[in-house]
Amino acid sequence: MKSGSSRERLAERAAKELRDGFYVNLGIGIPTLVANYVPDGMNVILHSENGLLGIGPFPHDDEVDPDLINAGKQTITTVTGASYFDSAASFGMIRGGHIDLAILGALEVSQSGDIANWMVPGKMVKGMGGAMDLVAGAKRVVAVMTHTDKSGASKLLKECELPLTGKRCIDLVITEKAVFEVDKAANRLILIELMPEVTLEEIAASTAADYVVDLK
Amino acid sequence: MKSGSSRERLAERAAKELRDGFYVNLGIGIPTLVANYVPDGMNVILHSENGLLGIGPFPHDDEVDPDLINAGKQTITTVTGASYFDSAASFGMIRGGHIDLAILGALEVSQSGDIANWMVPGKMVKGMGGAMDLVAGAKRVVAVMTHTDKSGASKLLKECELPLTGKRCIDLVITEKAVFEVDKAANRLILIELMPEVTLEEIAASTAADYVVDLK
Amino acid sequence: MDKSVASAAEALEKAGVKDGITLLVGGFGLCGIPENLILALRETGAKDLTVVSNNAGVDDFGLGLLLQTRQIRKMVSSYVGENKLFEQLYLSGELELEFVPQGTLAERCRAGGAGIGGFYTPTGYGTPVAEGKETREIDGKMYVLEMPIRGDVALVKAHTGDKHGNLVYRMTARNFNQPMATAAAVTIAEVEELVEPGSLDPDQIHTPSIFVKHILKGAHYEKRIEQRTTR
Amino acid sequence: MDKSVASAAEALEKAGVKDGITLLVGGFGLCGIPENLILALRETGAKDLTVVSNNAGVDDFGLGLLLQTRQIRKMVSSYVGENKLFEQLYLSGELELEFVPQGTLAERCRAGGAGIGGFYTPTGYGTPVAEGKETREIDGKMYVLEMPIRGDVALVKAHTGDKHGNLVYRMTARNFNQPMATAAAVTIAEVEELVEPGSLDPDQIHTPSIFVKHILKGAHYEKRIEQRTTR
Repeated sequence: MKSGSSRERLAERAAKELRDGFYVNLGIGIPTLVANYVPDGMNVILHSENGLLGIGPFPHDDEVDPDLINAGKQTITTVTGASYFDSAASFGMIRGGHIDLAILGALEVSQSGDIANWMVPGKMVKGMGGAMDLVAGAKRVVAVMTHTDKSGASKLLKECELPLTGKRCIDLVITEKAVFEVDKAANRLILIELMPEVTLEEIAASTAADYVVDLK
Repeated sequence: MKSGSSRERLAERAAKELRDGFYVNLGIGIPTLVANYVPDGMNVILHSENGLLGIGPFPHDDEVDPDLINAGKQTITTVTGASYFDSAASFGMIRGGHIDLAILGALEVSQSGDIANWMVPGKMVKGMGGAMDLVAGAKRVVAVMTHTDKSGASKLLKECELPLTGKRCIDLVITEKAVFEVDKAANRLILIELMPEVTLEEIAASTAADYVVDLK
Repeated sequence: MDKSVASAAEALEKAGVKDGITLLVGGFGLCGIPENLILALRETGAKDLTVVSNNAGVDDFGLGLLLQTRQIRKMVSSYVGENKLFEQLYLSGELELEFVPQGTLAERCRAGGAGIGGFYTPTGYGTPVAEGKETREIDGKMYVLEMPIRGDVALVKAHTGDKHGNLVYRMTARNFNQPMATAAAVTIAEVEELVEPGSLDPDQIHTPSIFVKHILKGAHYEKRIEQRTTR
Repeated sequence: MDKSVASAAEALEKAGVKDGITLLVGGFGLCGIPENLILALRETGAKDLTVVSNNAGVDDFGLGLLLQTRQIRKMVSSYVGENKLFEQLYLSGELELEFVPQGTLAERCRAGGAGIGGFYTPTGYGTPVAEGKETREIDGKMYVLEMPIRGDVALVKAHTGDKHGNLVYRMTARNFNQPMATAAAVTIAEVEELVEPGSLDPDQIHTPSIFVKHILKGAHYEKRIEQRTTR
């Protein structure tokens, strides 16, 4: 997972959740890379919660503008048809269910779709930023994360142990080993894809959450 | 009161409530006439709840624009420094206490500052429009009305009899006979001015609300 | 991402307009109303409609046209004083009516669009509007709990729009169009000028494209004036 | 109605800035922050301040300058990750901190400006943010009651303003400046360009003059970039 290629593979898989015409919010880190895998000919408009629809590529040196940044505070550009708005309006879009898809990182996801991604144990809490609004508001929320933590413990849990970012809000989890749908009603995950060369046994050994297998 | 001059006198008196730098909302009817009595050199910006700050005079024939109307649906113009906004933003200004002064007509006002001005007995109810928001939200609310109804009954009451537009929200009442402050805490009016040639006896005979006299 | 459609009729069909739906219709009086969409809605014959609109048009223009054809079952408005047919239909029981204070109506639409589950407003406390509603004292002031409004379809009118659905309004024609554009499952915008994406200044877009599903250039605008007042 | 003042210092004095007040400070990261007002605030020496701002600046710029001088007693923010001094002051107990989800922070300011007594948001339900707050099920979904934020003074930054106080922001520098401008007893706006009333298109004003009490042209803008990222 630390290697660039593993991160890229996750981003590439996450990009398959995009649909033509979607308005999408991409979180910081791996989710940001998803923008590089939008299929040719597909129109996807990227939302930045600090007040922009229509994120473009990073600027050339001579295009850098301090008034134009994304939610990760990076300098950016815009695409044709972009619009700016204030933070209250921006989170109105999010909370009101107008964002078709949010993709974000996670520390833990539970089998009922709870997510924890803002308080790291033993570290100073930096704040939740816009994450709580995004998981509560976007029409569909996809978590992208490593399957296990550094000690090898599952990050897919029956119940999250860390303080939550949101309850029952994750629809899909993508890890370097597999892809799971969240069956909120049944309170379990559904294993729908294995990454190349990953076995069902490996998933069983590394997954604490309840899940059923329904490979597609 | 039916005569133009009586209406004008009421408007002229109401205009004395204006202060330099005030943002003001004027209701339909006599309150609209107040705009004609803004003292020279005083800056007052008029708010129209359909989405405008900076109402100007009625247009010349060749200036009429169907996209530019006031809350009474009359064609208008704007003054220098005007701005347009949507209805939610407009009533945010009102509800948020940013309008320094609202002047509006009334059917009844009670001694605790209740006002009734949207349901006329025996008539089809047309709706409250923005009146309930204005009386609840403006920093200071002045009612301008005839002292008595057509049958001679007082419109200044202990308790309103008609359905209310707002509770405890009127600060000052101006009639063709007198001016009253509303002492909400004491639940009574304070008679502060008599109009020319009106006597205290005449007020006593035509006023149902409790009031004390403290002429200024 | 071209959201433009050729006609108001096509937009209404794509939006799935049918009997019994709730429509949010922008405008204040006759200012900023979606004239072409209202005419096309009349042609669809869709009936039993609930229409949320600040006003109800006049007898022979705007929403008054849909009263003539008896397509509206219920109006949610703040003021309906300009419409005589309205009164007849209401008194005969053919038309339901819910009065909502103008600011509460705008805020309920905004709340519907912004995912707010309910809000406390001082407006209407102690009046017939608050009857049956929860009230609450907050910091010594009394408030009424009001709930969001969402529509199946919103019909809004802007002056200029691009094919992505970005909208710019003109003068006081903005009014309810802006909050209503955010508050429906499907929003259709009609504009006087339809331009290519990139033509509008991104800093100056009133309604971002995310809220608009279909956009059309209106075939004809009458822009009738209710109270022509001159000096 | 000329609301312009000659300097940030004059504006702060007229606004009655003093120890213990609550300030709303616009900006996202270092983008769109009122640089000149923050510098002038440092010079006033006002302390025990509660500052509502999405972020806390960096160690040597923006609100970080007021952390250096220990003028801030409490921050209300959604994210403070860019500031090392912040962490020290917090851990030593010199600084209080209230985390508010970014969207809830923006909406609470908007509510403060728009006279909303409280609102129900789905954000934060079931998380530490909801602890001690009223929750409620509305139409099958769970919500948390959040209360409005109002400040004694708001410090905002726009790109252009006129002497009446009308403001136009530029690009993503709009962010919290717009809702915060509405939510204080006194709002001071600093701008890069101060123009005569009538210079701005009335259709394109982001913050109408009614919200702004004092306006000034900033003496100097550094507009520092936190993450200069190029391709």
